[in-house]
Amino acid sequence: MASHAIAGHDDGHAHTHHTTTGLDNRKIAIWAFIGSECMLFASLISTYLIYKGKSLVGPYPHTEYTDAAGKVFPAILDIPVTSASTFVLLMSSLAMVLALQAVQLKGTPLPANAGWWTRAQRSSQLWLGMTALLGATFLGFQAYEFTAFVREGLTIKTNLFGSTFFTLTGFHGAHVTVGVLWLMSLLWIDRTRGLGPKDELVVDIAALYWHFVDVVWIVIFTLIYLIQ
Amino acid sequence: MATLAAPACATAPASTQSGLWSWIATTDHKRIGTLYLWTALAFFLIGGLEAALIRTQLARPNMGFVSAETYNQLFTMHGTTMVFLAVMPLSAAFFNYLIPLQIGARDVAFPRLNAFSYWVYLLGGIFITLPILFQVAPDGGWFGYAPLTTNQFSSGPNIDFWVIGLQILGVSSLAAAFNFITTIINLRAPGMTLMRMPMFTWMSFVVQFLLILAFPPITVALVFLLMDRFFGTTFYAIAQGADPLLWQHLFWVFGHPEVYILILPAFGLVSEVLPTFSKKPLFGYNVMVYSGIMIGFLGFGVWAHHMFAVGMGAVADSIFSLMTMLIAIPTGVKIFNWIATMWAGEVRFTVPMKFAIALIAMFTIGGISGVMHSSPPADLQQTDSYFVVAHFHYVLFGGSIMGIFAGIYHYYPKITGRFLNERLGNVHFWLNFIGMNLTFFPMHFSGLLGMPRRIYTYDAGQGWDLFNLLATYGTYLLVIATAVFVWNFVRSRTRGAIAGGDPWGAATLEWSIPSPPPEYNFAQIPTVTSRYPLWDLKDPSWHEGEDSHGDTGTPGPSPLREETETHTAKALGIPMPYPTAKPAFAALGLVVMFSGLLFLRNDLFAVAMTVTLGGAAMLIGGLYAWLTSPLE
Amino acid sequence: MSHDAKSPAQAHAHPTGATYLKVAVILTVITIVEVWAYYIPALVASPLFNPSLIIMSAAKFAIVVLFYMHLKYDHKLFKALFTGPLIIAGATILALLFLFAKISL
Amino acid sequence: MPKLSLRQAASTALTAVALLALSGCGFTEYPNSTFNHHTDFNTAIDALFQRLIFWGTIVFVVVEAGLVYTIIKYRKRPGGPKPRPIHGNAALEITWTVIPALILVLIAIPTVKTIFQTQADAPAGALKVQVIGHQWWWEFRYPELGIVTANELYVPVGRTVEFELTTRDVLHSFWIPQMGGKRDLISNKTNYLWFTPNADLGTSAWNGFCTEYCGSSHANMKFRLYTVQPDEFDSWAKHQASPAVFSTTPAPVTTPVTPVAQVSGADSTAPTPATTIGYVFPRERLETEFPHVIPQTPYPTGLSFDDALLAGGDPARGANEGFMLGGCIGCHAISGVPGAVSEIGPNLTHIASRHTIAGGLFKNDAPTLARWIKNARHMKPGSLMNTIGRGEYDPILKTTNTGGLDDRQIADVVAYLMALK
Ligand code: HEA
Ligand code: HEA
Ligand code: HEC
Ligand code: CUA
Ligand SMILES: [Cu+2]
Repeated sequence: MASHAIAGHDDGHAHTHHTTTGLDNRKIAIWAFIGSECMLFASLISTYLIYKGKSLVGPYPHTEYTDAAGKVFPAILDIPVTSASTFVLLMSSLAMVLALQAVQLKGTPLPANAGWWTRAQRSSQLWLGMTALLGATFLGFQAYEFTAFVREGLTIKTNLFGSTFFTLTGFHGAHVTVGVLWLMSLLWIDRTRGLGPKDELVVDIAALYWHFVDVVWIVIFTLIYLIQ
Repeated sequence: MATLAAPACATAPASTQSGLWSWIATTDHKRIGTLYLWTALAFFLIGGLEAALIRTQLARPNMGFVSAETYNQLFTMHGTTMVFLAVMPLSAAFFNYLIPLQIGARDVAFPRLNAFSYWVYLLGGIFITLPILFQVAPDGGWFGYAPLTTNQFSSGPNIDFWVIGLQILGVSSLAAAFNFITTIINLRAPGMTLMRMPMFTWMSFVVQFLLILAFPPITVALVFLLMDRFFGTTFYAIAQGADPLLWQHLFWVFGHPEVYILILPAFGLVSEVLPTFSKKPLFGYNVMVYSGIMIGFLGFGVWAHHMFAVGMGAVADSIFSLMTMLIAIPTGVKIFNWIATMWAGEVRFTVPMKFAIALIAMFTIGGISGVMHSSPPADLQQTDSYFVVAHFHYVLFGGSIMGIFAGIYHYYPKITGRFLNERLGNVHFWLNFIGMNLTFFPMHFSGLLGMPRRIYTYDAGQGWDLFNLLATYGTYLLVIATAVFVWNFVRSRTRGAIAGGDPWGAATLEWSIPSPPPEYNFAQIPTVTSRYPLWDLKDPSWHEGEDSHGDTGTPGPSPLREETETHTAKALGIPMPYPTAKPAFAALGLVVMFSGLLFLRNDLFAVAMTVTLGGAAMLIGGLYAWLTSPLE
Repeated sequence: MSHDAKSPAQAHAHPTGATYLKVAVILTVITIVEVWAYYIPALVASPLFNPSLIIMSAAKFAIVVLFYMHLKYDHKLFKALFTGPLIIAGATILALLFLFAKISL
Repeated sequence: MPKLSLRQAASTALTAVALLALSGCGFTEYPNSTFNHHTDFNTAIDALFQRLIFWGTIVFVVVEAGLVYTIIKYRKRPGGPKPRPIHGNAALEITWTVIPALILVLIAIPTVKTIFQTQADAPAGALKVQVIGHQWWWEFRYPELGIVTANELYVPVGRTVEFELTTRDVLHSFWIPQMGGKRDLISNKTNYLWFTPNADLGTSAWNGFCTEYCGSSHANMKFRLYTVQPDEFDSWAKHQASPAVFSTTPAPVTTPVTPVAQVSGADSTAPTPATTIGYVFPRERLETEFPHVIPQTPYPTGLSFDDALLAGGDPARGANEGFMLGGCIGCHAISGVPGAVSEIGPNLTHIASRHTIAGGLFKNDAPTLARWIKNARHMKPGSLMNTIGRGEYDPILKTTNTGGLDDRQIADVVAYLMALK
């Protein structure tokens, strides 16, 4: 039942009714939603940057900090780990776009001499699963990062950096989490009933969301991690 | 409320559904619009009652009518209620009711999301309003400046209700905005090009974009405050080096666009009323559209004019000052175009028309004082004084409320099938008009004569006594005026004169169908060939001798047909969305989820978790059930 | 714009899997350059470090949006729905950074 | 619609007339008017504001007159002409875009000029005053003169005074309407504001207000400004900078309260208190010429004090016993009294030379002080000074005070405070 609805008869008259632009309601709504999210992340990122360098006590992101008791806190950001997780998220976007393509291509006959790559491109389950997996990996990295920071003495209460950092990346992580759950439910539908070209839109919308979450990370990675 | 379901129009057949449950489960944009209207009017009365108490306390120097603490709760809740629970939802009532009708659609794009928006609004509104009965209402002012609103300085639950309540209300506004953007882009009838849309729909369209862009910053600001209050983060913690201006900027990045969210729907409504009662098309339609867009766009670049006293520096002050002044230009164009609409027309002084004319007259006063604020050195004498209070009540009451009343008198016949009583309407109008000027005009003086705002008491002999007394008398007139209106509004439901489909001789699609409209709106989706389809239909020669500007369509018979009969959707074979209470259930879940936080104040961690997770489960369950069941 | 009966998917040729792969390679390369630059103290000290990092990240942003989100190929309505808010969001960030003296005119 | 036009004509006339009247208006009737200019700052602002009013009035008259004319001329009449379906007129629309734009240019140019003029650095030689906001009172310090006082400011006419504004807690805003615009006090930030009272300004008293909402007693966070002649200022400053005037030989110790002896002469290193009293704004002049600066707040009901005790208050006992027992020393500084250095509450060194207390909420006299000390929170909503009277109900802690001072002890403390000239 779930699959039936999500894939076809969601809110919105698109499938049964004529629309002015010929576009689906849901796709318009998701783009408007993404526009709104731009402002959400703009506010969060601005806050981080505004408070950058204003923390009274450490740990600090890029520099060492020695507290009153002489305890030394190294610069806290772990660029190698985050670079890896950034790469993982980028690749998940590739997987996502291939998943969409796979759904679109379903049903078109495979050329007889199709190689493994051509075949692989037809497997929506492979790519949906891959995207979700990469997303989950990213979350794993984040969980590791957060716990490491807490261990090193940075919590959300410690200083302005801690509050802004955890909130900004936490908001992003929450978006990724929603995305992973969304992808998993698509995967489930695909496995139970199969997604085909008629479901293109449903996958497209999830994909738009997923890519947006990815581009936000692109910005965060540069502004928060790399720029000092 | 259930009586509302029974149509008052003698010509309309009995509605297919009635009873309380049918309202809870409704997905019909018209019924949701009606719910918004009633609820928002109720909140308007509450906000007005708070204002009346405020004014009573200020009637004379050193009054002891209410305590300082109560007073502070009163003005905070008055501002919050009027802005978030009265004027915005009153506008939303019209978005809901009118937009689909004006663009020739059967419903909004996402009917159930629409119901969800309403229920979140209602429950969020109750959540934020109830505490005043227990003297624990929010008391940080409607813009809740940090650090006053942090735990350190407001350790009671008062501000908790405010932070959580606004967060909840934001969800409602955002969900509705996505819905209407999609609706307007995508559900227009054939031939209803963007530049043929009625001006109300256009202004609403602009407002939806303001909503989706202005609410995220306040959401973020509130999340920070919420986390500071409940989880010990440091966003506004002074001891940790926080900068209180962060809150102010984030708030006003929202707050200024918000004031245009409050005014543009009213502008749209009077742009419907004025042409109708002048028997003339709207003057300069295109320019009216562009100026609306300009106002919305510029509105994002002026926020810091609320902060001229914080010491931003001369450069920033200058930039924001100039940007603010710019807004006067597109707004002025609107004012002049409205006057030009009536020029050479046939002006009929019906009640809605009077309110519309009053908007022009009164908003201009507020706009001019706005321009006086926009000059920072002058504003240093005005800010946080009663001069500002005068400014914003002239734009809000003289603008938004006048426009909304114009809309209510204009559309009541469409909504109920009956007219509001004209005599009572006139009494309401004149008391309202005189009352508002008596209330708010003296505030210009008390402000310039040095009276700060948000003071619960003042000494005699400061030169303010007379102005305060006048303002209080004015408020009592407004109370009477409002009571007359309420009486009229309730009474006319059953006793008003019967109105036909097009009682005013208006030009747009919503008037081409019966009043009240049948559940399916249009038996046949109309085809539109001009901006004034109904005038084309009724008097094809109406635009003879016109100049070349207007989109009055292609010559030849109008394809539009007036619908005079009401059927059931079933009889016509029109699929309608199933009624469902799932959105209401999900909305309840959302509110329960957020309220869980309240228990953290008393360190009831387990209770908080239980309530929050319970609410989240309701929300997710409701959403899941709703998304997985077919719409129609 | 109204009554564009064709569905966007059919209206425009979609890129193929190969394009997507190419895009991924470009994204990876830019990321590697970014991280590499981070570890060269001379570069970090240079006044061009921040601008170039921002440009690189903007490039990645644009590539993902145009190709993976198909904005390049899709209905122009979506472009408007995305770029409008993006411009306002970007301008807001800049204005805030200016107001908090993080950047100057 | 003749009614409407009448109303509007009336309000037009009202604006013009009233504004004119107010701007030149009497001092006593509108003692906080922003239209007067007694400083360079206010003169600059007012010039700008007059221009705004001028253009505002013109726009107002044009719009309202046009509106009224239109609705009267084109009201529906039997046999009237058929409305003409005019859709717009480019030339007209451009006109009413351009004209407002031009008006705005005429406003914008002086605006920007005035912004830069009023926000420039203060001229050299300005008198520096630190303004420190507290929930709900004002601390004023003259760092160059070594003065710390509260709620009442003295500045000499003809000399620029530069305020350095900070806050100890939430945001406040500093405003003396007759002197010029306001400036906020922002946590973790220092703001500046300066103006020069006109040299020909007589010795006068002005009201000041907190204009940023700051909690329960925001309305009660007022202050006074006295613009005085330079010699008066010097006299005042010299006296204020000296330690407390009150000096007794240590009173015979009647109660075994330990820190008693420290109050006065006991500490030989303490600077000698001034013997002559410096200039203070004469109370009689306030009453006759500046009644608006005299607080009128009535005593709250339910707070009683046996005023007869006040006559018998013993200042020495108040200093040695009451001030210690009451815990006053924990919050209040009195220069010259060792240990009394806390900055939580207002500095009381010369409390008796002030005309008001508690953020300008009350007159400073013995009956008021007595009640204040007995139950400040009853006198002033939310006050951060705790309830001291024994058996008094503390409205914030919601408990009855079992310790503290009885009325007689309070009378002693009051006598002491009244001696701190
Ligand atoms: C409906 C809501 C609404 C609207 C439409 C406006 C419109 C405007 N507002 Fe107002 N404003 C508020 C609601 C609104 N405001 C509120 C609620 C506050 C206070 C919040 C708080 O502190 O609690 C506030 C506060 C406020 C301030 C901050 C004051 C302070 O706290 O110090 C400023 C400063 O610039 C300002 C300016 C303006 C301007 C320039 C306009 C312009 O858009 C007005 C433009 C219109 C006209 C000018 C009239 C028509 C034009 C002509 C006829 C053309 C010719 C005119 C000229 C050449 C002048 N407003
Ligand atoms: C749309 C917004 C809106 C509207 C319509 C109003 C309407 C009114 N407002 Fe205000 N107001 C604000 C928005 C609004 N306000 C805001 C944002 C603030 C700032 C808050 C802050 O500082 O934080 C403010 C602040 C504010 C103050 C300043 C308080 C202070 O600074 O200390 C005052 C003082 O007079 C005031 C008065 C009034 C009055 C008399 C009305 C009247 O017009 C009200 C008229 C309505 C009625 C009179 C209804 C009466 C009905 C009844 C009493 C019930 C009758 C019952 C039945 C018939 C069943 N408002
Ligand atoms: C907990 C701290 C505290 C204690 C203890 C305390 N005070 Fe205060 N006092 C304050 C504060 C804070 C104010 C300012 C209150 C306001 O104006 O809102 C104040 C104000 C005053 C004032 C008014 C001063 C002015 O210029 O406005 C007087 C007089 C005063 N206190 C006397 C006393 C005496 C006498 C005692 C002891 C018997 C005492 N205080 C104990 C904190 C304290
Ligand atoms: Cu301090 Cu208001
Ligand atoms: Cu504004």
